[in-house]
Order: sequence, then C-alpha cells, then structure tokens
Amino acid sequence: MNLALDIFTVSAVSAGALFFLAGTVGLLRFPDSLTRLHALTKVDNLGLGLVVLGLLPQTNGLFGALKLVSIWLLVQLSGAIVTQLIAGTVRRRGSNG
Amino acid sequence: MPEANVLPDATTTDGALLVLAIVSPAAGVLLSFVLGGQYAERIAAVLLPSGLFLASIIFVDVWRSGDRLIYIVGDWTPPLGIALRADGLSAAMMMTMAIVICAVAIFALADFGTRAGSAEARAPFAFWILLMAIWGAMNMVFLGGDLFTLYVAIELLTFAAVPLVCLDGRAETLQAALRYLLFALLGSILYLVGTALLYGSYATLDIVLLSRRIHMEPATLVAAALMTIGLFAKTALFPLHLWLPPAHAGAPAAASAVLSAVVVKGSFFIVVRLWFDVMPGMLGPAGAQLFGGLGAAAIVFGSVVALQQQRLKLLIAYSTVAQIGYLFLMFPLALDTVSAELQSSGALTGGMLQAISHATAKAAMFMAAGIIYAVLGHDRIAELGGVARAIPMTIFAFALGGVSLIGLPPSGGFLAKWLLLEAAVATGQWWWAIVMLAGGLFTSGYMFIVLSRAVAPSGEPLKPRVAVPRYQEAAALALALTSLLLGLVAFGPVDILQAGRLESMLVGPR
Amino acid sequence: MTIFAVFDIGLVVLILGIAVSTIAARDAFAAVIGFVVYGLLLSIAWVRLAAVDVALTEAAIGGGMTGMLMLGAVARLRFAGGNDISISLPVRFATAVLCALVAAGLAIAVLSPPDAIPTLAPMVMENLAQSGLGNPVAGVLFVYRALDTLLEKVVLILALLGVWSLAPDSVWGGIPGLRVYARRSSTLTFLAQLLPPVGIVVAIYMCWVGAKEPGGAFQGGTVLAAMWLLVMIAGLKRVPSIGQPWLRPLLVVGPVIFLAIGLAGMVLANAFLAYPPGYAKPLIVAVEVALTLSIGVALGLLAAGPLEQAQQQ
Amino acid sequence: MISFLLGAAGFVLMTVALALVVILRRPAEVDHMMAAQLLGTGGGAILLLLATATETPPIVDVALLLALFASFAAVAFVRSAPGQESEV
Repeated sequence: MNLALDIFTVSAVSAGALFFLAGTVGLLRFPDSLTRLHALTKVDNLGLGLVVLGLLPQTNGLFGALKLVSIWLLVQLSGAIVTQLIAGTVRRRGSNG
Repeated sequence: MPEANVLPDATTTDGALLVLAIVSPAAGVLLSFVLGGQYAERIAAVLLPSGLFLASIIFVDVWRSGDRLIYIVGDWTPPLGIALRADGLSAAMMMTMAIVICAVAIFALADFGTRAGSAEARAPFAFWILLMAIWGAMNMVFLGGDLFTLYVAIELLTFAAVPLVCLDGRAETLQAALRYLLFALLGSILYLVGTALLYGSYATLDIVLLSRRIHMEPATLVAAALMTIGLFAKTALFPLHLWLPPAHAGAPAAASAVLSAVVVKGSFFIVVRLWFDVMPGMLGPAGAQLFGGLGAAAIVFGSVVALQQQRLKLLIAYSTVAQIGYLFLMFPLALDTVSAELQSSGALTGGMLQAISHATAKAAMFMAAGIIYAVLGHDRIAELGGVARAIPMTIFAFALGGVSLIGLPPSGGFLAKWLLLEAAVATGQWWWAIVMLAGGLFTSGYMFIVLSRAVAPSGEPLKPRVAVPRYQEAAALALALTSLLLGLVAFGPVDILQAGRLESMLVGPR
Repeated sequence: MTIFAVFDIGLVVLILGIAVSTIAARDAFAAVIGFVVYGLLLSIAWVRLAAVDVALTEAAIGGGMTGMLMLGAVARLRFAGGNDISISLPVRFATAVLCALVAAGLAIAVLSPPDAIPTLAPMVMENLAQSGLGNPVAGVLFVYRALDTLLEKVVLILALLGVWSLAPDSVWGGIPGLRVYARRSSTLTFLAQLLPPVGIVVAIYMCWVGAKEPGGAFQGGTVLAAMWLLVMIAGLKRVPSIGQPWLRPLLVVGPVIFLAIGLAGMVLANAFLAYPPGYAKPLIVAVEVALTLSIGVALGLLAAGPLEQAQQQ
Repeated sequence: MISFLLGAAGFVLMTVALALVVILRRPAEVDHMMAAQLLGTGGGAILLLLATATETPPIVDVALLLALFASFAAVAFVRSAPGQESEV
C-alpha cells in the first residue's frame, strides 16, 4: 500500500515537473505575449496541480490535504485573472507596450 | 572573564519610574492619535510637564544614591529579556531633554496652538504627537540597556523627526525631509546589521553582558564599524552632515529647535554607549584620533560655511554641524594612554556637558530665529537692522545662546570646553586644544556678524509684522539662561555624570 | 545532503542573478518587478534557512505590499512625467563604493565565525513552556522582548502620520490618493469579490497559528491589508477618509491593548509586560488579534498613500 | 523519497529560473508582469515539495501566501502599467 502510494507520488510529481518544463519551453518559443500567457498560466497550473496531487498521499491529516488543494485552487483563480488582466492590457496597447 | 563575580541585574526601588518615562509618551501618542487634533495639545500639556517632573525625580534619585536605577521588563533578566538602566549620563540627558522639550512646547503654543472647538488641522495634530514621540524615543535611548531596544528607539526617533522637517508643506522642505529620511534609514540599517553581527558572535545584546563578553575579532570590528557609521550619519557628523542644514533650516522654528537640540543627541548618545560602555577597549589610539579628526573637520568646515551664510536659520544649522564636532573631541581625550581604554574621565564629563549646553543654547537660538522671522517676514542677515530694538528680549536670548556656544564663562559651554582643554593638556594632545580655540574664534565671528547687524539702527522704526507673544520670547530666554548658568553646576551635581558608570560596578579583576 | 547543497547553490545563483539584473535595470518598472521577484525568491531562501516566520513575512511584504507601493510610485512618476531623474555619477560611484564596503565587511564577518557559535535558542525553548506558546518566535516577540514589539507598533503609527502629514492643509481629514482601477473591469470585480473571503480566512489562520507555529499578527495583518487594498482598487469599496470615526480606533487598538495588558502586569504579575501565571497564552492571543487588525489597517493606509481629495460631505 | 522530492524541487527551480531569465529579458512590460504569477505556481510547487521532503508543514503556509499574493501583484502591475492613466 505504502509502496503503491509512493509510486503514485513519484509519477504524479514527475509529470508535474515535466509540465513546468513544457511551460518554460513555451515561454521560450511562443511568438507573442498572448500565446506566452497560455504557457505561463495553463501549463504551469497543470504542473502545480499534478505536484499537489502527487503530494496528497504524503500529507498527514485532512487539514493538510485541504490546504494543498486550496493552494492549487487559489493559483488557478489567480492564473485566470492574471491572464485576463494582462491580455486586456495587451489588447489596449499592442503586444510590445 | 569575571562574569560570575557580578550580581545579575535586579529591579531597583523606583525602577518603575523608568517604565513610566517610556510608556507615558507612547500612551500620549496613541491617545492623541485616536482622540484627534482637538485633544493632542491638551494631552501634551499634561504629559510634558509630568515628564519633566519624572525626569527630575530620576535625576535626584541617581544623584543621591550615586547608583543606577534598573528595571527588568517582563521579569525576564538579560540576556533573554530587556533591562532598562538609568545611570548618571542617562539621568542628566533625560533632565536636559525634558527641559528643552517643555520650553519648545511653550514656544510652539503660538504656532501650533489649537483653539477649543476648532476643527482638527494637519500641522498641530502632527506636531504635538511627534513631539511626544520624540520625548519617548529620547527617554528610550537614554534608558535602553539593550542594543536592539536602542535600535527601536532610533527608529522611533527617525519617524518622529522626519515629518517635523516638512510640517509647513513647502516643496523644498519636502525634498530636505526626503534627504534626511534617506540618511536616517541608511543609518538605521547599518546599525541593525551591526547588532545582528554582535548577536551572532555573543548571543546577547544587553550592554552589560556584552561589555564583559566582547573581544577583538573580525566580526566584532565590522559590527562596530557599521554601527558607528550608521550612527554618524544620523548624528550628521562631517562628512555625513549633508542632510542637516536644509532639514534644520527649513523646518518650522519649534521643530528646528527640537531637531537641532534634541534629535541629533539621540544617535550621539548611542555612540557614547557603544564605545564607552560596550567596548571601551576597542577604539584604540588610531580610532580615537579618527573620531577626533572628524570632529575637528566638522568644527572647521561647519564654522567656515556658517560664516558665509546669508540667512540666519542656515547659519544656525551650520553652527550645529560645527558644534556636533566638539562632541567627538572627547574620544581621543578620554582615551587612557596606558590601558588604551576609553575612561569615564573629565573628558567624558566635558563632552556630555557640551551636548547638554548645546541642546539648551541651540534650542534658544532657533526659537529666537523663529521670532525674528515672524517679526521681519524674512531671516536675511544683512537686513536685520533695527530688530534688536523691536524685540530686545529675543536678541538677548540669541546672544546668550551664542555666549554658550563660544564658551565664555560662566556658561555650560565654557565648563565643557574647560574640561576638554584640561584633558587635552593632561594627555599632551595640544592639537585638539588648538582646534577648540579656533572653533571658539569662528563662533565669535559669526555671532558678531549677526549681533552687529541686529543692533545696527535701521532707517525708519521697524514695524513688526505680527505681535510676538511674550511667552515665546520668555521660553527662548529661559533656555538661553539655563545654558548660560549651566557652568555653575561645577559647584553642584556635575559629578552625576559619573554616577553608576560600568567601571565602578565591576567587582573583581577586569 | 548533496541534493540540498545543489538546490541551495542553484537558488543562491538565481537570487544573485535577479539582484544584479534589478540593479542594472534602466527602467524603473523593470527594476521594481525584479525587486518583487527577488523578494519572492528570498522567501524560498528563508525557508531553506529554517526561518519560516521570516519566509512568511517576506512572502507577504516582499511579494505583496512592497510591489504595490513601488509600482504605485512608478505610476505616479510616469503620470508626473518625471521618470528620468538622473543621479549624478559621483553619487552613483559613492553608493557603489559604500555597498561594496558593506558587502566586504559582512563577508569578512560571516566567513570568520567565532570558534563556538553561542546562541540563546536553548534558553528560549526552556522557558517557553511557562507561557504556553509553541512558537519560539512568538515567545521572543511577546514574552521576552515584548517592549520592543510594542514600540515597533508605535513606529508604524508614526510612519502613517508622516505619510498623512505630507498632504496640503486643505485636504486634511480627506481621502488618501490610492490609484484605483479606473475602468470598470468585470475580471477585477470578480477577483475582488472572490479573493478577500479567502484572504480573511488565511489572515485569521495566520494570526491563530502564530502562537504555536510560524505565523502571527504581522503576517496576518499584511494579508488583511492586501485584501482591503484589492477591494478598494477594484472600486467595490471607497477609500475611506481619515476622518472616519472607526478608522483611528482600529489603528491603535492593538498597541493600546498591548500596553494595557503590559501595565496590568505591573499589578497582577511581577513586572511591566509580565503575564500572570496561566494567563500568558490567552492574553498573547488577544494581543495578536488586536494587533492583526491594527497592522492591517495601518499597512493598507500606508500603501494608499498621502491624502489627495478633501472629504465630500 | 526525500531525495526524489528534493530533486523535483530542484528541477522546478531550474525551469522557473530559465523562465525568469526569458521573461525579464523581453522588452515588453506585459511579459514582465508574468513574473509574479510564475513564482506563484513554480515557487508554490517548490515550497510544497520542500515541505514534504523536509517534513516541515509550516512551509505549506508560505506557499499559501505566495498563491494568495500571485494575483495581487498582477493587479498592482496592471494598475500601474502605462496606458492606464490615459483612460482615467
């Protein structure tokens, strides 16, 4: 049981780390600010989500798990908002402002 | 180290007075803030005189017993907790500052008074709160027995002093205040880094414990250097004085008096604590000569620039730069040549007396300058003619302040310089004597320029723009007289400055 | 152990890189963002130094409030068209020399540690049980060195008074000139409706947990301040005038209760700022709650800046 | 397990560092605005991994604050970005 959980953690966290790498590659390669926003918020949020998922079995108690999930939810929220705000700025001023 | 030979600190009878001296201004600040401008002045009117009363009880207590008052805050003895200690230096400085602050408060009634029933106004509300905060911060500087508590004290002092500079809201004073803030914060940070290093090396910041544990090592030297530079910046010792003239000259008169007489003495007092109490053996002959050299440079530079000023308030501000220099001459003069330690000798007494007499004299002079400005509508020295006839009492106060700055008998400045000269002769350091005498000549020079203009007759009789309240002139004169008669303490409690010094507290071999 | 070392070295290199790029940035906006990033990275560094309390403070102050303040300053400069204040070469040079000297001094001090590194930590822990607290940092702040903590809060109020006193006389009692988001934005409104409830819960949690684990009044207060600012920036609540009757009592309630409990200690316990046996923890929690409120309001108003408009009747 | 989590934290730190270099080197200010969000996600992940690896639950609270402040910083950025005042 313990081993299974550990394997789950390792695989989920590894997947999360890979998404972070993908996000960075996206930032590096995407041509303009709007597409780069996708790389930053969507991909990285997925990465964080996988890391949180992977760490859930390692936490002790419901409260700790709840806190982890709420961190992810908060980042989701702020990712969505930040994307909107920055995209709005880009639209008003052009992408090189 | 003879740590075991010394009894741990314990709260002495009357120790609670020390708590009161710090807590009542803090309570006054909080209360005034919440009750608003209509009450700030009245709260100050109650608290400031009781502060003077409190300081005099502590003064008499220390003088009579010849020993320190101690209070252990929270019942936790150092190194875990904080001790408040009042030795002779603290008591004398507390007393002086209480007198100056009370006189400034009386003076300020004219400019920052609030009539009953009027709406809250910005400047009076801020002024009274800041004045109480400065009083509390100074008490904390004098009583704090812990280097971090002293850090909190100088933070309090900075944040109370800087807004005073730009209280009248002109753009150029705002710039001066910002420059002051920059220097003061830089000084705070350097001081804080130094305390962190000391804590890392000795696991205590208590002044008494630290003085027994401290020894020469790189980290300690770096800490001492950083703290000293930080405090020099706050004290405006040459060449870190750049912020002082615009700030002190631009502030309203009552604020200038507090800033020049009181605030710069706070960081200076911590320099004294640091080098005389915490590490008397670390400064060494070279360091002491460096301190003295900076002081001498300040005297020469400040005086020469003061001589060239066109405006009275700037002249007085540059005179402060010069007079601060005198305070640092006591370091080479207090250094014992045999043990290479700073000794609480006549030079220390002279230096502290210089701080005290400068505080009273300079406050009186800034107040006088404020009255002159109010009467003439300007403070251009060349156009002072006839003012001595219009407000003789004020000009007299200004002249008496000058007498103390020059160091003529029987003023406090005379006694201070006498003690310093005596030490210079005794230790064979004649060059400091020359600097002091030259400084006296310079001071006489700029005092002569101002006074000769002021007594010169004007073409037509001078019409004062405003009627100056008598109590304003009286406050300035009272402080000037205090400074003049301070020399008479030679027959009285001058030995209080030696009361409760650390050396006399130590049992066993050092 | 080696993985720790590799991680730490990587972190340090990154922090140094960000620091250099922040200093080298020619544009104020870029420099501020570099500084915010630097603060956020520092909070990870504090975690690695086992100073979680400091990490929390750095995350809240460095990540939230400092960025807020400095970006506000950048915006003001732009608005006033004064972004090109040039600093003369000698001043730059003197600054560089001073910084280099301080850095060299610190390097000497840190690289030559004393033979035995003395510490008060065991003593702090030993005596902590008496107070019923579990967090040694709270013990230092509210038990051993309560005087310093109390007076630091007075400093905060003085700083606010200093900011207020910058205003012209005509607007005294008026409204701080916080730059609010001018265009009605549904996104921002949404955020300002959703985040503050979460933030308030976090603030209460921070304040509560401070007694036994890292956290406390300062971190909680900073979160409160940030949430309040968010609501004001989004335009959901107006910036209050400083004449509001609730405002000043809230600002001083923390220090006043702290002071009152301290004075009561002179009578009910052995000394000023000593707690009666058995009551230490509840009293400290009460002080922390009050301080959280005061710090929140004070930081919020500090970030809101000097007064700009007179109060509308 | 501990070394795996630490390794993962180090890996994420590396990607964050790389992303920061990219973001901060671009001339457009909108790109700079992404930096705080990046540390909200990446920094959060690093801290959570550290918390579990070193068995120090309070570190999770630091991540919580980073997450909370990630959007807050963006609000401040947008408010101060040039172009705002032209519409005031």
